[in-house]
Amino acid sequence: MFLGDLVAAPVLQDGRRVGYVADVRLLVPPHTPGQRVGTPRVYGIVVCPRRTASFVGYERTGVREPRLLAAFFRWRARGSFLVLWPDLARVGENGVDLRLDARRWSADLDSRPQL
Amino acid sequence: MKRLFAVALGVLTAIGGFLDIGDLVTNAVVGSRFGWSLAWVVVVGVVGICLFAQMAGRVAAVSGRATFELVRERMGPRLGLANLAASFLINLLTLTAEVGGIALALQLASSVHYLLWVPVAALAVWQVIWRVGFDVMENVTGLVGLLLVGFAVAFFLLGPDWTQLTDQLLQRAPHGESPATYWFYAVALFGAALTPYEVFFFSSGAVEEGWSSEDLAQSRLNVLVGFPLGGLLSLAIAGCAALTLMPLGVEVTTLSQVVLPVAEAGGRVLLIAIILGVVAATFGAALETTLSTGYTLAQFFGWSWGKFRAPAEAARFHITMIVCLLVGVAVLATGVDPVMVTEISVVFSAVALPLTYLPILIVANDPDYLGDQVNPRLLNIAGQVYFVLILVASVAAIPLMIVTGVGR
Amino acid sequence: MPVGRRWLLVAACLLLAGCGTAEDAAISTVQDARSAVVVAQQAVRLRLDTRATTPYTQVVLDDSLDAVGAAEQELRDSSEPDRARTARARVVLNDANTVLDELADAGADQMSKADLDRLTELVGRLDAALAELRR
Amino acid sequence: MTSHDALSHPPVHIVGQLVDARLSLLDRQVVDVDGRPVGVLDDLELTDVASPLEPGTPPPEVTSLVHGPIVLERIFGGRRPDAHLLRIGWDAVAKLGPAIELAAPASELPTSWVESWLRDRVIVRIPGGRHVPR
Repeated sequence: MFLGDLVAAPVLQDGRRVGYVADVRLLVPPHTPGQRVGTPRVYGIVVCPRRTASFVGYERTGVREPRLLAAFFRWRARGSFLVLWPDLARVGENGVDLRLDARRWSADLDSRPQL
Repeated sequence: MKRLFAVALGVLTAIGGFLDIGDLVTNAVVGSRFGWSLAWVVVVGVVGICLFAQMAGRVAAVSGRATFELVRERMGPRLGLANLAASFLINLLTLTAEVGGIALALQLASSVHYLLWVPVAALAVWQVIWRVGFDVMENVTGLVGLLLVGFAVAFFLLGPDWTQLTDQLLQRAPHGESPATYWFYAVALFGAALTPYEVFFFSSGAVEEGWSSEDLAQSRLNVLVGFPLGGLLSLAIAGCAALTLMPLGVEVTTLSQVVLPVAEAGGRVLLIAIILGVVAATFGAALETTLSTGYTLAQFFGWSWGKFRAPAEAARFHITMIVCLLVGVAVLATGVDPVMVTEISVVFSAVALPLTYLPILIVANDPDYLGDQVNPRLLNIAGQVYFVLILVASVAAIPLMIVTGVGR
Repeated sequence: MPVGRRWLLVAACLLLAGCGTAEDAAISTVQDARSAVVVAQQAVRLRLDTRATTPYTQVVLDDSLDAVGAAEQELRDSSEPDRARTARARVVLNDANTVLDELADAGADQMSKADLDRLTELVGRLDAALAELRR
Repeated sequence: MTSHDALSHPPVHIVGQLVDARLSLLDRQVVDVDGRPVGVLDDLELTDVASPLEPGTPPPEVTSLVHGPIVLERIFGGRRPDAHLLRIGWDAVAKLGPAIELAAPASELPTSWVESWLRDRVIVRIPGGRHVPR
């Protein structure tokens, strides 16, 4: 499976479309011997109600500068939320289905990613 | 060689950006028709390019990422490809005009028809890209290009009437010129000052020279010396045209008319110096735009690039530039007027500018790239003001070009 | 802005472009020719003062000749209804063409005071034609 | 504050670091141990998962970086011609940052046939092709 297939795929819950996959959040664990960076695994998906190219990133990181542009991009991606992997019912070619009781979390990357 | 001329990259970028064949003629046309009433646009443009190049240079120095890598990374493949197509076409147009510009300048020195010089010029540009080190290239072209300071000398020798010039500065469109033409040339001058290839070249040059966060002071110096110098010289060109060609009622269309005031002011010696300077400036611009075609494609598709590597280490980068030079020569062989090509390319670069400026403004605030070297508040305010200016110019460029028939 | 009105705006722009050039063809072609001849005159004057190099002056003469040729071509292509005006413009343009042709062939290094006077006199004739056409 | 801040953060203790793929990985330059560009990260290959997902299925893991002349497919849609894909195992990754740094030199990594064809057939044949510009 390719991560690219998930990006911008429609997200459905109870047969109704609730948005699109704005991004796929990965968890990079501490690396094991024989590698320098841990093998990332899918932590969850960031769902945005609109099909915007919202990866400019303002809506999820602490960056708020330059002020007006950041406000615009945050407004454009308003209503985005994070759904954790266990809450996903199906990941297929034509989209992602959420479980009926899927919990919606804040999409903010609270800690600055130490990239 | 590198330390000899620490601001060589800034000077060369500015000369290629402000004093290429298109700017020489556009500034003279503006001077001969509007005098200095459009000088404020050059000042606004200089501040804009200083801001833009300073951010792009800082990102390249601290994170090692040149501009077009960021365009794709921040805008995504779709918008990135649209920007690539626009920027590549503009680079190719400008490259064609610059090779023609070199030939026109050599024609002034030799009166051998310029079409005979075109293949020679293209071959010389390729050889410098293929063999000559980046430092040597920027130092030599930058130094010889400085001969264009002769325009400032000519301007003062012509004895400018400062009261008349300041009147022009304050007066909007002079009599006999329609506002649409006035604003067309305002957008053209703004686009000429903020051409995207300047930033592609400057940021990639920072990577070529191996700048790191210790070189930020040098990057700022390059920007604050190079671009204002370029702006001042374009004002001098407009001034010379205003003092000599405007009273004669001459409408400038050729390079030979642009340098007439220099002969008037300083005679043969200054004329020869200026012609040599024009050869160097158009040669610098040709190098800058040819390299930009290579930089943009390589950085978008992730090919190996850079003059600090042997050509064999960056095959697709070099093949792109060779093909572009050949296309340029072929287009020039059809007898198209190089000056008209630049007037068109300057307008289109104004249209494509927001697509390159926005990612740089965003990434210049991203701690992942710059750590603590992100934009200070003041720079962000200026950055956003210029983003609005750039958007307005981008939207207005094409309608103005149509309405005025490219500034007739 | 509903799509309809947007297309209307674009069409308006293109329509305006049609009559972008305010003056008619006769005046604009004679004006272009005048610019070219004035520059040639200045270059020859500077050449006689040894303040312009020979190759440079030659290029100016060639460029001016090309410009006048282009102006003549533009006049022929223009749909100028008024026969008398076109004829008036064509005469003076042809005049400019012959003078510049002779000087360019003679070569910048052969320029004399007489050639400069011919050019100055030619500029006068072009100015007269322009004044007439503008009346 | 905007509505989505009304949501709280998941009460999960994270061992490691959270990274948004599209924001911080995709379309970034991939460079070898000497900093030489190898390509742009066009995609990440993940382990397959059943569909539908039984509760408790472990999340897919990234198996390799994918790059190659497929950016056009990503833009205009359509299947990827598998033959053109260049895959680099995740274990080759040395550091995630403004660029994705690999631990191996480019010579040991899959390279585009176009680059090597042009180098051997054209560039090397032109005098000075191997000479580093001074």
